[in-house]
Amino acid sequence: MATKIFARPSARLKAEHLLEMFWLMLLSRRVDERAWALHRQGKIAFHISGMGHEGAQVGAAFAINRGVDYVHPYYRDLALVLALGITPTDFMMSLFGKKDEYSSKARQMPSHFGSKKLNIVSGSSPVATQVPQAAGLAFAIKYKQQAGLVNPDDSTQPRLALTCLGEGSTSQGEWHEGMNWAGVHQLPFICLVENNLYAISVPQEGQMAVSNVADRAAAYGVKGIWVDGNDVLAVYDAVYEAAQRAYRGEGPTLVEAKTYRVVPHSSDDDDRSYRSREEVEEWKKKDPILRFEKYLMDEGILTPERLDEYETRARAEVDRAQHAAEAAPYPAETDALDEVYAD
Amino acid sequence: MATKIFARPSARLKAEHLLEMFWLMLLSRRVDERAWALHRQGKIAFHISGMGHEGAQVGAAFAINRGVDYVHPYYRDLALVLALGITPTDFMMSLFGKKDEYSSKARQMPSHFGSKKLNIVSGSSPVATQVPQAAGLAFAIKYKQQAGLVNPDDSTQPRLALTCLGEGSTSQGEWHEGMNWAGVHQLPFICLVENNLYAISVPQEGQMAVSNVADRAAAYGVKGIWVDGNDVLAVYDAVYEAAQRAYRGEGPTLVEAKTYRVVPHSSDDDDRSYRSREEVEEWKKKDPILRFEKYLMDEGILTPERLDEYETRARAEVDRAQHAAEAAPYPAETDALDEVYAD
Amino acid sequence: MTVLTLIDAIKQAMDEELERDPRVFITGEDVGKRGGVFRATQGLYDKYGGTRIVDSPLAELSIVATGIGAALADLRPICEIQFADFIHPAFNQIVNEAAKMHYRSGGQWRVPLVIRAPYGGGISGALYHSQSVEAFFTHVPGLKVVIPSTPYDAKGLLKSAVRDPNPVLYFEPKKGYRAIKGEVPPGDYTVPIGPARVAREGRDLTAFAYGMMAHYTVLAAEQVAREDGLDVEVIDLRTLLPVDKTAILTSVQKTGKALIVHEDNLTMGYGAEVAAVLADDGFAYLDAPVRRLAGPDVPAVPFAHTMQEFFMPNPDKIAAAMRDLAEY
Amino acid sequence: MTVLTLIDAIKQAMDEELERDPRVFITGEDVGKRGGVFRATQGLYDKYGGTRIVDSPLAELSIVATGIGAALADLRPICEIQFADFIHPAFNQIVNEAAKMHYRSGGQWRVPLVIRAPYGGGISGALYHSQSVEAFFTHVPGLKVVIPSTPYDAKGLLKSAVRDPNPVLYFEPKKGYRAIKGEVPPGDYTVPIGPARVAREGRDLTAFAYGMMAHYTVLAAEQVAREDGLDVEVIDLRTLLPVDKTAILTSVQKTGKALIVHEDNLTMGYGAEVAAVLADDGFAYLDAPVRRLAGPDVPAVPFAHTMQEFFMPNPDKIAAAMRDLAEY
Ligand SMILES: Cc1ncc(C[n+]2csc(CCOP(=O)(O)OP(=O)(O)O)c2C)c(N)n1
Ligand SMILES: Cc1ncc(C[n+]2csc(CCOP(=O)(O)OP(=O)(O)O)c2C)c(N)n1
Ligand SMILES: [Mg+2]
Ligand SMILES: [Mg+2]
Repeated sequence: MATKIFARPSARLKAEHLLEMFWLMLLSRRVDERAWALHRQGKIAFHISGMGHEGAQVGAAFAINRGVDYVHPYYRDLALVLALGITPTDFMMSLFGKKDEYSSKARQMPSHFGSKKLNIVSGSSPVATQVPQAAGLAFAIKYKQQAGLVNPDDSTQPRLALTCLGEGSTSQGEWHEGMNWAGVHQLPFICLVENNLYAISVPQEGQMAVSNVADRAAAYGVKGIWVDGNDVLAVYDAVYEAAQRAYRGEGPTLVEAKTYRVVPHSSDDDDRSYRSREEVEEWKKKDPILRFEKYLMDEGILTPERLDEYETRARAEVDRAQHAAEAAPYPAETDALDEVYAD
Repeated sequence: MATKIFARPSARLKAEHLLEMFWLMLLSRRVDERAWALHRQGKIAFHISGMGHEGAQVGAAFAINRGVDYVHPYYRDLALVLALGITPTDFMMSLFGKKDEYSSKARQMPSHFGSKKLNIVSGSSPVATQVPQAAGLAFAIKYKQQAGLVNPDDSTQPRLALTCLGEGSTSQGEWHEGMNWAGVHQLPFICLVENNLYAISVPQEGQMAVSNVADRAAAYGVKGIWVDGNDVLAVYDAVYEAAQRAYRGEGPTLVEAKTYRVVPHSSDDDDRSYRSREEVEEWKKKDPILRFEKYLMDEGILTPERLDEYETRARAEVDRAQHAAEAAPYPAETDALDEVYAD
Repeated sequence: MTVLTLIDAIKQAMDEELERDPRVFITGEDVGKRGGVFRATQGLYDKYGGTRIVDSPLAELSIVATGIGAALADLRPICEIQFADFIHPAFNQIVNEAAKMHYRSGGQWRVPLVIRAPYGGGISGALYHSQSVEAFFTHVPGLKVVIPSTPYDAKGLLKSAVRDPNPVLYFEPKKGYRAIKGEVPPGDYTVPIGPARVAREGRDLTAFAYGMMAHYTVLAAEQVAREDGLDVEVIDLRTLLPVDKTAILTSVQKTGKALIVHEDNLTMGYGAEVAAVLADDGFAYLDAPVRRLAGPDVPAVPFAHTMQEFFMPNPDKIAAAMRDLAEY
Repeated sequence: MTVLTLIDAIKQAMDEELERDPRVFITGEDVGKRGGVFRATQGLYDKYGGTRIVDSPLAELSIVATGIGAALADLRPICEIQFADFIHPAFNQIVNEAAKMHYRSGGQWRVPLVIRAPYGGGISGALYHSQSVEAFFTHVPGLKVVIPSTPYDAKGLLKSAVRDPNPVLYFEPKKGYRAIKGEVPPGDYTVPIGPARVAREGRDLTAFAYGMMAHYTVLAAEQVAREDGLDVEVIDLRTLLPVDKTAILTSVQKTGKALIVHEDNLTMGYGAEVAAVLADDGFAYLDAPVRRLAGPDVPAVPFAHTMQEFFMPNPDKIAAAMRDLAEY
């Protein structure tokens, strides 16, 4: 039931887009590495990483109408949100828990992304809760079109809702109900499952008795597809097709991007008790950034000089972001009392 | 992925078993009709009916080790529990809410079946909650076998857990999580979905974007099968196969029995707003009792005389049950305070 | 003014809000052609069509969650939970999600969501069609919890709820759906969420209640006025969260005695908070113990009429508690 | 006697119960090879194997529900919820199912189930890794709710919970996991579920607390004894449901003043029930308002350390509240 796609929308991407995608993957990686370093230095309390997932995330981001379509991401989506317009400084502010932090005014742990301006819905920690909410966002899109409140072709308006989660989180009833709602109403909805084979320590077999999460889509009348999540262009292709289906009113898609988390679950985790070093090293060889780099080099799109330039720029941006965040003030104690209710 | 079965274990059923099955279906129908009558007479507050489902239920009951295997039924399972050993008097006591009522001491509404003695787990009203609990019962069976606490071949012990629910209730996250647990652990578990096309007023299309609930089983690594639920022997066959798989340790099965509720959802419902009289009349022609009756007559197993005898006996049993229940005392007011905690 | 039942006032509020604002829609189980199992949405499907009156799958968490999503997208969902007893599967979405979204996003996102649910006992609904669930949600900052006891308030509060930028739980005393009648002006008016209502002025003691129990408490107050010459002030709390401390304290400052009535079970029921407010800020006003008359601490209302009777407070039991407290 | 941390006492209790009764098993997320995210089950997988230490799918309602099923089948499941903040998806199974099963079956079926969950703030866990959730469940007859504050009690109460024929929620103050140490006898003993513990005797006022706040309250009591000569009685409630009314009333009969401390937010927190008990049955003993020191009414503990600090009660704040009340 899950199918691989063979048409390649990404063949139409211009060199500048490919380079921008590469840049964002690289930038995300460097921001992420810095966060781990800051944690080791005892400067921050917590980091949860997107390392290894950058290809899946940037591929998906570029396939939708970035900053306009609704995105309801999860904690691992650093590269995704950077691709949507969150800045390294934004992220660093959340690592340090500084006043006026962009997502939550430093109320949430880092990596609980959210920006009204960019139509990124604020996430929580309980996994999978975003899925039925995203179905609701997609329902609202369809509702507004049917009720004549928006023009279905107006691309300044959200025309789909994309939500992301890990394979383990599909065990939740929340996921079932969200997928089902999307299927019943054939909503403009994309569920991107970033399957990295583990939910903290529990391997995929402990979560489900099927090989592909994508195979679960059929149960909902949702189109299901799985792709190599370390191939940014394959993910782009799959999500692009899904987005076009959504825009055309043809219904929801589940895209499973098979990837790997090359680091522990979070800065609180130690993955040595539950997976071998060999396994991790094997997967590091499949790194989506290295792979894309090689592709772009082979195609003559990326040059060693430009790569150096990107690295220098990334380091500068990360430094600047860290310094800005470190210099920023903490929230006042009583800021805790604000915004309990909207008025 | 859902398959029809062609082997017919029921071909091996002896005439006496077939007659017992028929008798129980008929008895259930007569008890059920009396309940509707008592409601019309204003003698009872509520009735929820199993009419139309008798074939699916009795077929399933006879396919397992009745009174020994765990059964976690739902409110529509009157014929099922009668086949497991609940008596018409038991049921009448619950309609009238009398002291020492068998399932709950008159704390629950009628049709919230339960009997420790018969390994029928007490049910609640929130739908689908029984499914993950039944997975837990099945888990316990496997656990005890693995831990050497019971002998897997000991048929005086429960060797599977059967749970039932309507097609609409599969929309619940509870169902998803229960099915998933059964799949992950390949438990001795059977989920019987009594698909009567409606959840109160909402037709199947409003619950799911698939044609068969059985098609959803594949998402869990659970075997899925659908059968004509008005054909008692077809249901028997399907559940029998599922039970044998469970006993052999080969894992869980979802059996979808396609049937129809020929009466309103409950005594509080009026189904005229949401379905046509023609549709109901069409389905009444497919009545599982009429159909089985014809089969048994054609086979020479049932005779008109014996049918009369059954009818007479059913009427007598129902009368006796009603009178016993009417004559029984109500609970004391302060019985409400008992058994909040076990000790 | 027309005299309407509680449920008709609720329906009228929804009808007028649907008419007023195309962003308002209703979802829930059987709300469409069936018009809801209590008929609260009867006729609305015919009037507004399937786009706006949407039968949901049988799945409460997704009813609330898709409501949250739609609210985030600036629609105005009214989600019906068929019985309050079935709100539990949606607990995570209500408590962890709807209630915290505004705060957790630093004020960026808002959830203008209404969740309606019939609650309460006395209708032979037994353990799972009689529950009172308000206490759970009154512990959750970010939510508003509203319970009307008169048709006038029902309409006005529901309109306020629909227009509120926050998630509002609107619980309806189902025993009163047809039993409680009252005057309701046609057309638009609102009753603000927040302030309690003095349902009856009095000097001897204050009785706090809400929902069906507010109705009964007024009856009991009239009874003890007639029979015992007792002058009881009845405060219909109406909004349970935020807590109207001012109303609670003002009344007891006058009367010196407080009785709290709810059909929910006693321990950690809403009466606990009212009593705690009085035991602290109202301590100086009190000249008697703060009494709670509530359902017993058993899992829920039993089916058999004898036990149901035993469980439920009623005007006689309330009157007895009033007399008892007055004698202190 | 050995000195153990709170979490090691918890682990020891589980280890001994697994050893004692082959029906005891543990399930939850990452409880197996990983030994739990807080390491409460570390080593148990190696010792007892995958049949008895079972990694669950990432799905709390099914963790509890399969636990209920297994308990019905006479096993003794210990279900771990990774953080109390994630218990909400299981609310329906806990409140509608586990709590009501015995009652609804007229006493036929029982659910000997333990649900363990780390709770509470002060560990930079922010809105979703800091919640206190006990208040919700203390409103639910049929459940028992236990919160230890010392390693001795942690072990003894957990053993009682495993042997109890009812569903027991056992909440663990995670900030105290390694911070709280104390003597724990090796081998078998139990601490009964029900009675509160006098953690410190005193005459001037009574402070009620549980979990990490019981620990802090004792520290605060020692501080005001040293600095102000105030003699505070500290009651560690330990069992929140059933409510130990006797302990509450007995102490306040002696001291006349009550302060209740919890980190959960104020409104409808557990302190409300303690205050309500005192405002009624303890009214005659009170010579001052019943004070509650609690988290503010905001959705949960914020991340930034400034706001976290502001949210959490601590020994200084508790001492200040004690002084303030003593002066009344
Ligand atoms: C409801 C809930 N339960 C438990 C957790 C704790 N937790 C955080 S992430 C995680 C594993 C998630 O695995 P997966 O969905 O595969 O995503 P991944 O982290 O691998 O990307 C767990 C158990 C949580 N956040 N929410
Ligand atoms: C959680 C929950 N939500 C709502 C209800 C109210 N309700 C009772 S039965 C029912 C429909 C069930 O439909 P289905 O699962 O198809 O079973 P059927 O009654 O058709 O046999 C509903 C909505 C309930 N009992 N539990
Ligand atoms: Mg994963
Ligand atoms: Mg049905």
